[in-house]
Amino acid sequence: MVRKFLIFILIASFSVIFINLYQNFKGQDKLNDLSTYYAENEPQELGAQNLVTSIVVTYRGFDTLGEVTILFLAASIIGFFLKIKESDKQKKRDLRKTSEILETASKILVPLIFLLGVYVFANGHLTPGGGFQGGAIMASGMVLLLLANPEKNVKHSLFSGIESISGFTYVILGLLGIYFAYGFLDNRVLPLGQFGNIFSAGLIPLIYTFIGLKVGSELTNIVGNLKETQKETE
Amino acid sequence: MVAPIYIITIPLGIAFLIGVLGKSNKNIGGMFMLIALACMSFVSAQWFISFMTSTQSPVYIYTAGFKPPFSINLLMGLNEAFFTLIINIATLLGAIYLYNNLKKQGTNAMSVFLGFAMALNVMVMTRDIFNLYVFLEIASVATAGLIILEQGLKSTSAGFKYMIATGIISSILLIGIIFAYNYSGTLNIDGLIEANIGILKGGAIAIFLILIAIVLELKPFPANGWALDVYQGADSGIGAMISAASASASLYVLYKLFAIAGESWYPVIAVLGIITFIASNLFGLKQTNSKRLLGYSSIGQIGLLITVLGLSPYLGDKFEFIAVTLLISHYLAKAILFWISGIVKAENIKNWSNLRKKPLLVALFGTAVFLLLGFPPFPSFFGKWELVMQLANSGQFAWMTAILVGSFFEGIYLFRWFGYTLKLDNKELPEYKMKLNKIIPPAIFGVAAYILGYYSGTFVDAAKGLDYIPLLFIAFIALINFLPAWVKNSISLTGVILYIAVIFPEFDGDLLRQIFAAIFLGGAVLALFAGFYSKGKRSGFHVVTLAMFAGLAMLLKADNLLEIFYAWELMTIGSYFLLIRGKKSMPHGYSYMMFSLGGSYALIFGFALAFVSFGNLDLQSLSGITIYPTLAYSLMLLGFMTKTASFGLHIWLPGAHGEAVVDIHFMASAILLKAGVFGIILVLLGMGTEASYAKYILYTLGWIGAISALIGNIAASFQESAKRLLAWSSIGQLGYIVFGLALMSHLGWMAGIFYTATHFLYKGVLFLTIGGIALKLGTPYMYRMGGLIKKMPFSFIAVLIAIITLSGIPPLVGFAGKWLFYNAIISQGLYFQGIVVLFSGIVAFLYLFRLIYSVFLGQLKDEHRNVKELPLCLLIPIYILIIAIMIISARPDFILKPIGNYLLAYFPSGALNWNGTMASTGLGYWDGYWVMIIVGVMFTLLFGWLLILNSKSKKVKQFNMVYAGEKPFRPETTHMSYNMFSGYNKALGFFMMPGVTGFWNWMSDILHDTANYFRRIYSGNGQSYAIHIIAYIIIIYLIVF
Amino acid sequence: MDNIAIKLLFTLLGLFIVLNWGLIQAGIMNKIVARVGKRIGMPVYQPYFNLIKLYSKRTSITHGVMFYLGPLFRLSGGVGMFLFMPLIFGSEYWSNFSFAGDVVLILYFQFFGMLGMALGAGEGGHPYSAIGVSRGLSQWTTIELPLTLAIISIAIQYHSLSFTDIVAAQQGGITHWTMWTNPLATAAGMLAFLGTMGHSPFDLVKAPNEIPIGPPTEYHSTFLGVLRTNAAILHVVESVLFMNLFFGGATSWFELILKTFLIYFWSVFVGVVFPRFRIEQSVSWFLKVPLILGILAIIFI
Amino acid sequence: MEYISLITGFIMLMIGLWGILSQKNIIKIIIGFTIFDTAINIIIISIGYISGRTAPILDKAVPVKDAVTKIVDPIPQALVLTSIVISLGVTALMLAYALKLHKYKNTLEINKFKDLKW
Amino acid sequence: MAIEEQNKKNKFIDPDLEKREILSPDGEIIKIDPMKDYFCDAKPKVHEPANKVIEKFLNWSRANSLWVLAFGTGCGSIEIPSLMTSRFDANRFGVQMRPTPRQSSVFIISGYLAVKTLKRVIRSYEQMQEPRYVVALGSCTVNGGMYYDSYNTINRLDYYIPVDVYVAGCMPRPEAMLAGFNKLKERIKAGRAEGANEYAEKFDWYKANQKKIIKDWNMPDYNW
Repeated sequence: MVRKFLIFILIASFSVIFINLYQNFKGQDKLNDLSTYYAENEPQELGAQNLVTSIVVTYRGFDTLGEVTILFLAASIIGFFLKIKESDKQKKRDLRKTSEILETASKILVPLIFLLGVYVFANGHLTPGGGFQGGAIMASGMVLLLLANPEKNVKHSLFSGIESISGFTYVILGLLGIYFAYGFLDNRVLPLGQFGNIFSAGLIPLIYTFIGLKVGSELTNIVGNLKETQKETE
Repeated sequence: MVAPIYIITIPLGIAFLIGVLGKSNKNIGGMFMLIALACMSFVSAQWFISFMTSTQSPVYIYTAGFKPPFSINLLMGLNEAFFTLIINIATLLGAIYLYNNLKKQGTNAMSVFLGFAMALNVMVMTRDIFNLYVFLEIASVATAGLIILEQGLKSTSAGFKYMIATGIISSILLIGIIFAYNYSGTLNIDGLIEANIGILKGGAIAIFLILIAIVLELKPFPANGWALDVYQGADSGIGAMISAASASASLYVLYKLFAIAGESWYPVIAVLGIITFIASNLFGLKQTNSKRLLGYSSIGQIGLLITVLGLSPYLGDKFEFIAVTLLISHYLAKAILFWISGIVKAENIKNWSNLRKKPLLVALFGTAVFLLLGFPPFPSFFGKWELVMQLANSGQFAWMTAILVGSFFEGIYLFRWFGYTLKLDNKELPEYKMKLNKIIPPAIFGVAAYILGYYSGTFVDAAKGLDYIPLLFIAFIALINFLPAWVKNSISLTGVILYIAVIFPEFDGDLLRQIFAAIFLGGAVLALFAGFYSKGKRSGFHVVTLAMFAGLAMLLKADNLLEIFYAWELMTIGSYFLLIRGKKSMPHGYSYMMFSLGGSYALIFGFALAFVSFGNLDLQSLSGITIYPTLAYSLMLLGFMTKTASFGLHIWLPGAHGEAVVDIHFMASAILLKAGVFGIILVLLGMGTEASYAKYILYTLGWIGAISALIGNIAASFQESAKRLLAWSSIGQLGYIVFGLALMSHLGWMAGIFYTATHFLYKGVLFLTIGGIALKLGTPYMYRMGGLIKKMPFSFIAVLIAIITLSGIPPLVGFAGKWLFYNAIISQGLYFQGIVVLFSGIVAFLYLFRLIYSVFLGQLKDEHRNVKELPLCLLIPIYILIIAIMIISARPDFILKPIGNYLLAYFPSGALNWNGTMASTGLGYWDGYWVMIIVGVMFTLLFGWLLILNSKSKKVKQFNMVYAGEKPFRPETTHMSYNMFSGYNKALGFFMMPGVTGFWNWMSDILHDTANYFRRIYSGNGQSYAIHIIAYIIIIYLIVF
Repeated sequence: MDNIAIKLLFTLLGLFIVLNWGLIQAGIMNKIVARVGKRIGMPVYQPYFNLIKLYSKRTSITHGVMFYLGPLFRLSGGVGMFLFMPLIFGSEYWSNFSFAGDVVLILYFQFFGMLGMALGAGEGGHPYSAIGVSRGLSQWTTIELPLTLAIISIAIQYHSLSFTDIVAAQQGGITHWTMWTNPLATAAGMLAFLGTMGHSPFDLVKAPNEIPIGPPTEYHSTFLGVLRTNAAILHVVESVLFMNLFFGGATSWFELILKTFLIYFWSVFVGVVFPRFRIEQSVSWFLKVPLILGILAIIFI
Repeated sequence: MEYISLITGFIMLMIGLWGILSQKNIIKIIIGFTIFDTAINIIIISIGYISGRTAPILDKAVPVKDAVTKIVDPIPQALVLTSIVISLGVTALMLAYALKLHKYKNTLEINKFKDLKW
Repeated sequence: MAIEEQNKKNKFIDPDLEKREILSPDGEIIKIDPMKDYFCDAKPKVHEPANKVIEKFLNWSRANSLWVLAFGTGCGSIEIPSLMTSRFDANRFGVQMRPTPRQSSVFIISGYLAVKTLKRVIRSYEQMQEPRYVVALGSCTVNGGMYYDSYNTINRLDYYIPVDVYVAGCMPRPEAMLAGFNKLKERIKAGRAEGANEYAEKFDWYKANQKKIIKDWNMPDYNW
């Protein structure tokens, strides 16, 4: 109890920082110079309809590379961290039988979900969405599959392969920017195309596709690992 | 040149790519990983070299082809090149080291390792603050993954604590970043610097949050429990990476972000750093787990570096040099230590004696320890020196003190550890293998430490005059360590003699240095000659011996304070290794090192004050120190007195010397102690007598000398071990010398210097003979010896002459010293100290008689019936010294006259007058030549008479003596030696109460208890660590704002 | 060279006188002690008998070289002290070889004989010898202390360490003696003298019935004779040392004999009256009264 | 609007912190972390918000010419995406840790994992 | 084997005089034979008196300097201290007590002599330097006195060591002792007190006698 009280005091005094921050915070009424520049020049420079996407993939593409790396590292770490013996993998767990509704629904929904995922990352430069979101949607489809068929194992080698190849391609695409455009991760390797068109904004859709694949497979791998590790015997 | 962007893309691409390889092709994956890391190192190296050698200007890398602030840019300048280089080399070697572990976990782990390396590089190079956050997170996640490379409960719980801590820290950073963006409208670091948001309250808070987060990444005390657990729980290869690579990157990040923060943050950071430095080194004192101890040390060192960063305004243009040398030392040493700890696989530091099974590891360990503590010839030596000098220059004495105190704490546990490693029993410890991939990385770093040590010396002006030839020679001897002892001995002897031929002419006209050179280098020749007695390899002996003598020679050659300090520390290293070679000398070697370390910190403090007063480092700057002169001179004297083992600082000597074998004992006692005398002479010459403070210092010094003499001699009388007896006697003799010097008069100095020379002669004889006998008989205890006169007549004669000289009995030369003392004391008016000194001179008879009687006279023990005379290689040096004694005894004016003339330059009044061979002062007179003749003639005549009278004497055997009508039982029970001066002990035994030892033990206990009490905040609960972090932020916040 | 030869002759003559005076003095002292005990006591010439007897013993044994040389060292110590000691003030021939050194030389030359004796006794292999030596040395360290203080006090007083100067400064009547001009130093010195003579209460070194006469336990026949010869010389020379330091020296043989007799008598007198100290008692005692007197002597000079 | 969301963010942050610091169960601590991260995301978003404006997508609703006056700051939105992904990765890793820790000691009490201390 | 052991059992064994082996610091085994290694192994020699005139002078001094070994062997030793008191004052005859046989010339056997004491007496006597004299007190030393049939005392001292003067009585008074000393002085001056030489001449005879009565002869034959 004393401990909790002390923690309470601690957090209360921590709020002093936030109170100070809040008091000194003023909402913006116009865009700052940086975002103004993006708002004004992005359509000509990059040609992506979604400003956020253009920032994410190109202007701050290096961050995104980092993001991807983080997910990749997390997946890799979980991969070897939760690795279990092959013999354990084949073991059956004593699980409740999946409900029929779920089984049936998954058969219908999973393709749709995949389609949605593809749509989301393919249209990342036009509409809200992008590789991460799309990838997550696809991974959720996989989760649904796993829920419906809990006995099945994720095929890690397949997903790792997809993940690796997409990651590698992403880096290669980035490097292309050095040689064929103005810098690492520059999307203007390909022609910018028609603003608002699906094949526009240079490399962005391509990059987002690979990111989507990569994120989807990574998340699937993670979920699969988390699931399988339950089988591990002491 | 390869563009810097490839430092990032190559590892990233390969990290992604090797995922494809899957489980089957682990070796290929490993190759790819190593190639990637090698490429990264190559790229950084090429940039670094081009920055160093040409006027290459920094290169910006613009991602996406836009200029900042619109896109993220990276910078490759000299700093970045340096940091990425050290990070990449560390990760490359770390990967080699961890190769098997990584392979076991598959390509995934290799990808993580590459990601880790890449993230650190970006952290260094990026100029975008949000990008920094992202890659910091990558580094954290990768670290969290690497921690569990060796899976187990410990590593997993440590990793989880790490994740909690870094989770909170990075969130704080993110809040800071986003508010910084809010106020500045940019995420570019250069933009932020320009925006100067610190003037706004909110902006200041944002900066605070950013900085505190980076500081927290650097594990400040007390919010660093998680880091310690990580160091302890993770594989030591990972520990090396975190300590060497991550810390370097984080430090650079802090340095980079400092520009945003502005000057007002310097003191805050410095305070945080120094608290960490002192506290974690203090807490390390009670630690017994090796990896956790390394963790404490790592954190402490990083604390020091943070302090240096915070103190950069005071360091001027030396800042970079200091920071780089200290960083590189920490980097090399910690990597080596962690790597070694992974090889030896001993959790408890007491089990590290296992290291001795592989001498290379011991050498590396020693290198790392001395590297960490700033001993020459390593870069940290120059770094610490410049740090102290610059701080003193800016008047920051409190900072100086704090840094030195923290370093001292570090020395305490490192040397304890090192002592355990060198001395504890290792028979029952498990065998282990030294795999090639595990030994190459630390070996490379070990070599690098020496090379960089030389290299960093070239950046220091004062170190330009350093003579590296002896060091090269030592390195050569180290390389041929595998040869038998006599070969190395011959080579070393040749080397020393050649060096004498080179160096001796340099001292032409400087009698003082000539005398000391004769003692140091002549002693070296004799000691090495005596070394021929030893059989086998004597691994490492010649290296450390020569290091000590090189230090001594450099001490004489030194032209400025830095060179003195360099030589002093070099000698300390050598002598430490020599002293710790004895059988049971672990605690003594340890306390020797502690006093030496404390002493050298006192010295450097004093030197700094001298430097500040004078503005340069010449030897002249020792005279007329104007800033805290009393303190400066006292500290310098204190520092030098740790070597002369004066009262209060003497407790290391009896044990250390008592355990040393014959030639080491000779070197340590007869030669090494004189280095302290030389130092005191230098200081006193500088101080002079005029200044008002000089009187008090000299008065105190005089009493210290007198009490040392008394305590040393009385204690010597109560020793049972012959070697300890001689050791205490050395304390007493050095007490005379110190007292003589403290008189600060012509006669006093003559006595002091004369004593220095003669002490070398007669003590040399005693150490070599008694040491040789103790070695031969296998025991130093006098009550186990006895009756050896019949077996070792030559040794007996040598010892007899030596003790007659030592006790100052005419006609031998020891009397000259006593006579000078009388005259000096009376003419100088220091009666009471003088009386104490003279009294102790008389007390010397007690132990001298005991020595010669118990060893040579009395009853011969059964087991020594077949003992032979000492080997020639000992007898020849002994008799060389004896001949020297006899020559000086016959014509003391040969040596006294030049000393007197030399000292006239310093003490023009009150000289000793010479009339032929007759010396006279205002008080008395003495003619050593005539005394010798008179006594000699008389003795011969009486001897003849006695021969005539006693011609009929019948020689009898051992037990043919009066024994109250009985026969003696056995030699053991008939030899009266144990507790010989029991009556004296009853009367004056209270002098032997271990008061000084008790005082130091008390100090040490207090220190350790404090450490033990406060380190309990590291409760092991990850949540508590989170609370520490939050509380830390709040407290710093409340203090700053 | 002629000078040296004459000096040598005078020195030998002096040695002869001193030896005889030492023997006779010992006899007289024995007589006095006996009379104190209401005995008739040994004849005055008994020391001569003893000496002749010892030299005329038919056998002797030796334990080794150092045992053999021990008495020689001892005698050299005594004779050496005699040689470096000026006997008669103002006489060049009776000042022996005192040009070679001053008070300090004498002070340290005392140890020459002691050390040799101790070593010889040590080689005898008898534990009692070693015990005796250890006692003797222990006691000697503290005896030296007040003596040193007294000498330093005198040296400060007369600004000299030379005997000639010290004695010269005391000439001109009894009031010029150090005894009157520096009574504290004299007191300290004379207390130390008790110890140097080795009479009771400071005779535990030779404690005859406990450790059969201590260091010389194994010495006999000629060896003991040499030691006795030395004792005779040494007692006189020690008395002369104190006479020169504190009691104005001597200008004639008569004065020397009178003064040395009185000085020696002081130790015998104390010895007859007081019982024996244990060694730690005597060590402590010397570090109390005489030491304090010595310190006062330096402070109040 | 941005003030409200900012305050909400701060309060959520405090709640998350409470969860991290006071809950003994590791899963609850991880939940605390997710709340904590979400709170930060809210804060980031509210920083970039400009009242009365719309999302930075230059479709028909926001013509390119009027973009400057019609859209909110896109940068925080881009940042928040990164931040979300990072916290996702971290959370996944933490969960994996929790699983492993549970395996070792069959408990999720954080104060049971005190093997390393002092 | 059994016989040997039996013999060993019956024989008195002095462990200090047994042969033994000792390990030296070098690891070498050293054989020690205490009798040989610790003690001399030479018979005493006869020392002829010097030239008559000189010997007369020397004897005169010897007679006047009688140093007595203070070794109380029997009940008579209680008389010796009173000898030195002011009433009797043996000092005036040049008689002094010495604590060590090395320096003494007169050995007073003060009364009955147990066999055990005899061993010590022989040792001490042999350690005295020549010329040496023996004064035997009381009837016990003459013929055993009241202990003539004791199992453990000797009857006649001069079977074992040469005696110069017997002082009869049981016990003799100090006056008698003084008379004995004067008698001894006369003998010495007359050059008749050559007990040491007599002992050397008839050494074998003395030794045989000694060994006869001392059953546990656990000491060297010659004690110098």
